[in-house]
Amino acid sequence: MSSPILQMKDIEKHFGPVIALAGVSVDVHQGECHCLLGDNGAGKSTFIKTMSGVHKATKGEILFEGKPMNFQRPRDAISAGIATVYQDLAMIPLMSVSRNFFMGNEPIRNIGPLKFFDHKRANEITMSEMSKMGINLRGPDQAVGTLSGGERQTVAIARAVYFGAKVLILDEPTSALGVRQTSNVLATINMVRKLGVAVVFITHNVRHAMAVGDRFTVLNRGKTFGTASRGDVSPEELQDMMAGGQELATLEGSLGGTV
Amino acid sequence: MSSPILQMKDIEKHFGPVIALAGVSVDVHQGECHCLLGDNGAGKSTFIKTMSGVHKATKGEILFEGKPMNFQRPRDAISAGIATVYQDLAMIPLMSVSRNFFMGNEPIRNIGPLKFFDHKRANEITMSEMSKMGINLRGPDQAVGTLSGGERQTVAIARAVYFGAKVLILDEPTSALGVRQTSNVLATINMVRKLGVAVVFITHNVRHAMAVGDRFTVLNRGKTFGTASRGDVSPEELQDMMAGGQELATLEGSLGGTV
Amino acid sequence: EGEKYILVSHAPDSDSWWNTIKNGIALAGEQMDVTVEYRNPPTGDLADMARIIEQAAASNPNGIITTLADYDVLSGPIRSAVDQGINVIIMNSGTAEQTREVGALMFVGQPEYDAGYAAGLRAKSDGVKSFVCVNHVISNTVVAERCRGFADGLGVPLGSSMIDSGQDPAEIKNRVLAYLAANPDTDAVLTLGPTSADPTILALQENGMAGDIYFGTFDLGDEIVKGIKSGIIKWGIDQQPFLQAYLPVVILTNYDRYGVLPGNNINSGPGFVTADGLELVEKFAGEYR
Amino acid sequence: MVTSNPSPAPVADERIKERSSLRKALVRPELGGMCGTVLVFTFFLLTAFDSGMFTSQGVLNWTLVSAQFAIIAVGACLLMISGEFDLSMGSMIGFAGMMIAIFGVTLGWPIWFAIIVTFILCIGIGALNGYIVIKTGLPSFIVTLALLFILRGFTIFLPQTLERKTIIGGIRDVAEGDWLASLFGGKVLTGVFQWLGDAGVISTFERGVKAGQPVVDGVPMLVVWAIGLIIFGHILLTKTRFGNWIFAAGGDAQAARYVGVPVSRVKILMFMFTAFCATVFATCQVMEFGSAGADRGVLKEFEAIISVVIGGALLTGGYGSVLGAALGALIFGVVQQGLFFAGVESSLFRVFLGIILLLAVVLNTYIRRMITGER
Amino acid sequence: MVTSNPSPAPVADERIKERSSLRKALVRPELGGMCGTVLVFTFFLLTAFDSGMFTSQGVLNWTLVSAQFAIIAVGACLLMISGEFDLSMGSMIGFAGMMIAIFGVTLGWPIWFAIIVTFILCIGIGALNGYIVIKTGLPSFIVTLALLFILRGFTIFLPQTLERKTIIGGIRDVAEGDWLASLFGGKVLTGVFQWLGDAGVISTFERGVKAGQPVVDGVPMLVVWAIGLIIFGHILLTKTRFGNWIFAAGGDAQAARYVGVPVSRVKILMFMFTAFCATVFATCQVMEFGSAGADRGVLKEFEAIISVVIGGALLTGGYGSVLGAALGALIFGVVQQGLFFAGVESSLFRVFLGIILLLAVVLNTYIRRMITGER
Ligand SMILES: Nc1ncnc2c1ncn2[C@@H]1O[C@H](COP(=O)(O)OP(=O)(O)OP(=O)(O)O)[C@@H](O)[C@H]1O
Ligand SMILES: Nc1ncnc2c1ncn2[C@@H]1O[C@H](COP(=O)(O)OP(=O)(O)OP(=O)(O)O)[C@@H](O)[C@H]1O
Ligand SMILES: [Mg+2]
Ligand SMILES: [Mg+2]
Repeated sequence: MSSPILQMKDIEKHFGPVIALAGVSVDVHQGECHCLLGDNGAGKSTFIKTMSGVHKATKGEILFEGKPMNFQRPRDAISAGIATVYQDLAMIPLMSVSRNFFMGNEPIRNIGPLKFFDHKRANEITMSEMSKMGINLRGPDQAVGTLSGGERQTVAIARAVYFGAKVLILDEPTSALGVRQTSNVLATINMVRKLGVAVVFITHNVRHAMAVGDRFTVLNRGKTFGTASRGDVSPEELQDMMAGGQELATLEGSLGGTV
Repeated sequence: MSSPILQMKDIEKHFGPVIALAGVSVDVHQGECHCLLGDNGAGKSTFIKTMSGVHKATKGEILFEGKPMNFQRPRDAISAGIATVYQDLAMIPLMSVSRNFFMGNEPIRNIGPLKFFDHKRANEITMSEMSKMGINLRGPDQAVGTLSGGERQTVAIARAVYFGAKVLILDEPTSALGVRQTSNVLATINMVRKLGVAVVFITHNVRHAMAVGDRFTVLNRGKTFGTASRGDVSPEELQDMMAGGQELATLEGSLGGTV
Repeated sequence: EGEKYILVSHAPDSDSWWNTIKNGIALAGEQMDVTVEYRNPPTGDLADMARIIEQAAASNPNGIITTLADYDVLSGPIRSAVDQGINVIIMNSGTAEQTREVGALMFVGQPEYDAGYAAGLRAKSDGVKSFVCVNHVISNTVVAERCRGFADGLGVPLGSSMIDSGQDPAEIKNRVLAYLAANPDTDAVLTLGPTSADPTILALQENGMAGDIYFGTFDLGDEIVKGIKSGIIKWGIDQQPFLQAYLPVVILTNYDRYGVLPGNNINSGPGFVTADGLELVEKFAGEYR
Repeated sequence: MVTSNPSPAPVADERIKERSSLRKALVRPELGGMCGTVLVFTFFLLTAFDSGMFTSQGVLNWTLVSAQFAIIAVGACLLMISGEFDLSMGSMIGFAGMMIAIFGVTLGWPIWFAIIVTFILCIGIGALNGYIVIKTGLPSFIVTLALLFILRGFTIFLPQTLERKTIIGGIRDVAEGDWLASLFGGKVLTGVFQWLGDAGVISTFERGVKAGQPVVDGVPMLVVWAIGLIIFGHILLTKTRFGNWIFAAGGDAQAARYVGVPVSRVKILMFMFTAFCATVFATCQVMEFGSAGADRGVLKEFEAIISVVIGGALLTGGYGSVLGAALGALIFGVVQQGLFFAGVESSLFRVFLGIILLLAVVLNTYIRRMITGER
Repeated sequence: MVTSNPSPAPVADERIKERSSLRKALVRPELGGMCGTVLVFTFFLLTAFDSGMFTSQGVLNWTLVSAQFAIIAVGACLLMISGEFDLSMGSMIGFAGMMIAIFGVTLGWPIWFAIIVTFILCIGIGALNGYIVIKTGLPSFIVTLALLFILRGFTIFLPQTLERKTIIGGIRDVAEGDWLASLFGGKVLTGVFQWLGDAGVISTFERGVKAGQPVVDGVPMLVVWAIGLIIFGHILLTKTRFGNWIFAAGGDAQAARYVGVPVSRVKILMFMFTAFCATVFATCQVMEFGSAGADRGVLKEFEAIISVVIGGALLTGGYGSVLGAALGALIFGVVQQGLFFAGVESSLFRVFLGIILLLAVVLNTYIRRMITGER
């Protein structure tokens, strides 16, 4: 296996008195889909936010392509080639879909020496990328605040995928998606992985994880249970670990197996 | 079967030029879990918001316990006995967990003729209700804005369940939950249903729907495909309908069956 | 010899007329070798001014010089300063009677209403029958007295002759223009200080009424003096603010040091500045005049 | 389901660092205000100690100014937490005072009646403010701004029409001995102060006609009102159900409506309470000074907002504290009067005011962050 | 993946009602402002038609006032959309004018140099404003409020110390013939107006020294600047990448940072642009009136914000339009001047101003909702 593109070593993150991460190490390789699993509040979102420059780790080291990296802000991570879909989506409700789609990466049209925002192109790309994901938007100038939850999530995913990257981080991308959209996202993950992009995929759904994941890291209360490769671990084991080793409520047998 | 507690007849809802609902009829009975399924943007959230008094239907009639009802605002629906967990959660990030939990329903302690907010009791109840759902909060005075996505969703569900009702509406309650929390929520739905409460449950997960649902209504682009009872429909048929009849992306067989 | 005197005015910050007062006390302080301080309520609120007088009294100076802009509001704090044994001189606005009532030593200045009244009488004798008063601080109760006095002197109702011009020069200019356009038979313009006079001069130049319409103003300033010189302004009422500030400091110092005190109140105005004898006025306008 | 026995308190969490209880006690919204207060007092103790600022008379002076700010800050604070602004507060002060004067002096009504009618009128205007904001969905900024103009206009127009001047005086005379007026204009604890003066704790006048009497002879009702309103506001906000609704309405009106909080009612009531505070301010002022003028209260809405913001509240609503606002009022009052005591050159007064306010706010924000460990 | 051929436009959606293209064209943030404008003009056409308000001179009159508002409204609008406030605008106007006067008159520098130095200084102060807001994380309200006090203080202090007066005049004399000064103080198209006057389209003076000259003899540079800034602001906001960043920074700074928008830079630049607008305002004013006074610009920040809010922008940021703000400035200016033309009783001026502003905003909100079909 190639050397890892992103190494997170012994990351700790404290918020005031709260210890959200108590030393987590993870390697991410090119062309693999690395699933990050764990209970609610385990620290997954906090962990990927230190990857993408939103939080500064309280302790620990980040190596990107072998070199120590110190992301001061998301911009730095983005220009290094890390694209992220956050759990809280990073959408501006009052702005239109296409303005949101291209926020921070606006297409430019030159008129003489002047550079203008190319609205026409932005609109076209937005509509087509969204329909690739299985969402037929009514129009690119609808405000994001009036989209349904799943439509909004799809915009965020389509945006991250479109602008490509060396590392694509997806924090519960499928949580609000319909079946069709979900299968599109999973297919997309599968595709970009094959193109050599490293994908970090957070989910609570074991079946989704098993479908596209190459390696699985389980977090629990700010610590890691370690990383397992596909095939080394059964869905049931994984599910058990994700629940933090605690018992599941039983529901008259009808929910047997994986939730 | 008993007469329906809530009847929605031919509901239409337009937002300016957008037709979000084009005539949807659904009956909800006591003690049943009615699953509302459908693609992203099908109109599920809009539909339940007309049930809970957030939106006024552009057209159509709502009968509650047989009487025509005209909810002007959520307060009316709440006092009629309809509790709702919204997809966008209705939490105030700057307020503490226990203040959010009891928002609108604060427990009162009388000191002489004066009525005070009983913080002690509120805190205790919040902590215990949350731990019943499988979340160990660090403290009841943590601001909701600093909770993880799943923790936040759990607060909203625990709140709706605690304040009980004749009808409990849950809009994608499990989307951000871990396996343990999800199984708790499904178990809770199962339990309240048995207590005679009518549950309206929106989900994109066929397995969750099949686990607790008694009847299934599928929405598609603002219209309904009709209602089926448990046993009359297979998970595969349901999944097909939820995707709006469109093809699913195929993913090297590993995602065969239900997403 | 280290005496400290505090002057409290009722003017909002940056009212340019009071600048002369500041220069007056500064000069007197220098000449008499005493410490002088100037204080004012930033928004011109008289209730705030009362607090400042109380504050001045608490810092225990040798004397306080203050205006008596509203007897009701200010008499209490002034009287308690007097009771505390602080010498008080009333300046600028107030009456002899009120000065006695609050227990102040004397009065230096000229009541606003009287000044306006005198101006009104003068205008009436010049044949003025209607006027517009450009008030740049409409909510200031003291300055409005000038308009009221002028109207009474003329013997016409104040009514809608007073316009609320605001303080922005462009707005003042354009409101004067608008008023004159809507009321073309206005005989006279009265402005209440450089803030409203300067843009009014421009307005009259622009609509061609300069020199044609009867134009009087309170207080002096660079542009006003030029206006008087060029015949646009008939007269400026000079109540000699310099004296209102300078004299009390001198008087208080001498009273404290040697126990001497003039026997009478001093009327520093009204003096009408016209095109005659403008030289010194021109030199020191806005500074000591 | 509605009843449920609270389970035993959850076990200690290994994911929380130990914190001293002192530090825990410090982590509250008022902390910033407290640090600012300490800072400001230290500053003036060092620069203006012998100027008379800390004699009993000097203390009374800045206490009065701070109490004035506090009265309107309490109203502005609760309104701001509920997510709205009231720019018409200053005009309301002028208007209320003028109405009392017109009713009591021009129309000659008994003063208690004039005061009561004015309160009803002004609280009604506050309700109207709120009603318009709720019904039209317009930002309160623009609605109350219109009211600012309208009320100030009437405050100029009415006395001008009725009495031909913009000041109406003589209220003290008609208020003499009125039971309600004494609630706003009198002093309390005069006996205690006389005793303190005799005992030499408070300095007495040394010369003049009042020689021998204590310099400060009682606590003005203004201060009593300020303290009363602060306590009321604080309890309302933190200890009652309604307080929770105020936070909710300001934090996210939509979310609050979803769970059944009567947001419109809360907001309208807060507008009314703000009007009430403004009227209290005006009544105290009129009773103390005996006259009402068209210039009263100009820009006071700003000063109220400044106090509230210094006290740590969020302009966007949903966060803040009445005690913080009260401390903000104290800081603002002390800085303003302290600069006079320190004898700052009058044209530089504002420069210093601005710099000290900025420093106070910056420092208290940093200290709060340090202690609470935010970012 | 970065490149991808746009697929053909999606098929028509059955879930959208047909709308006439007129109606679609109407649905824009400026709509409110347009309705308000029509309303206000109708009102004054009916009430003040024969008062001279619509003669060429009258038109120039309210155009000038509106242009003034527009210049500062453009700056305030962009800043507000980017999520911040600048309360120091008014003080900045006073300060900038005073600096030009001090440099040009007191220090005797060539006036073009004085203007350039003043612009650099003021834009620097704007940057400082922004820097403090970003670095401390304090609300811009409190930071710029401190600057409001500080700048006003210097505007009083400096001329007082240097010249012992607070109005410095004589700028017109030193500016005579200066190339840069004429960019701010002159008039353009004078030839056209002379021709129009001769042709009788524009009336000529009938009495006074100017008899025979056309009443309006050119378009003042103030108006040119206003139009220029409006066009610049509008294009910047709607047609450029940077404009998207402004919306993003104000809509949700955190979300914008997540996707790599340089929020701090955007906000600081907007503070600088606001300072630039204030300085343009001040320079035009100084050149027109020939003097700088310590009281210039008082409360102008308020008037700028009023215009922006009338124009439909959200106080909380993230939504608004420069054209709307410009229409807001027009409405505000026309109402103000129109009331004078209509000869409203002056003490009632503020009452009418308030009522008409409120009506204009309420009505335009309703019309916008009706047409766009919100709620
Ligand atoms: N800004 C903050 N201040 C204090 N505590 C925080 C903050 N952000 C997160 N936390 C805490 O850190 C823990 C980890 O949160 P995080 O969002 O990383 O969880 P997660 O694994 O993503 O959970 P979920 O699956 O529910 O999204 C949570 O318990 C949360 O309460
Ligand atoms: N306020 C609004 N204005 C305009 N369009 C709206 C508004 N609210 C919802 N819509 C549109 O109505 C449609 C239905 O939205 P809704 O939120 O009900 O979908 P949903 O079925 O809940 O989808 P999801 O599963 O993604 O949550 C969407 O296409 C959405 O864009
Ligand atoms: Mg998370
Ligand atoms: Mg939904």
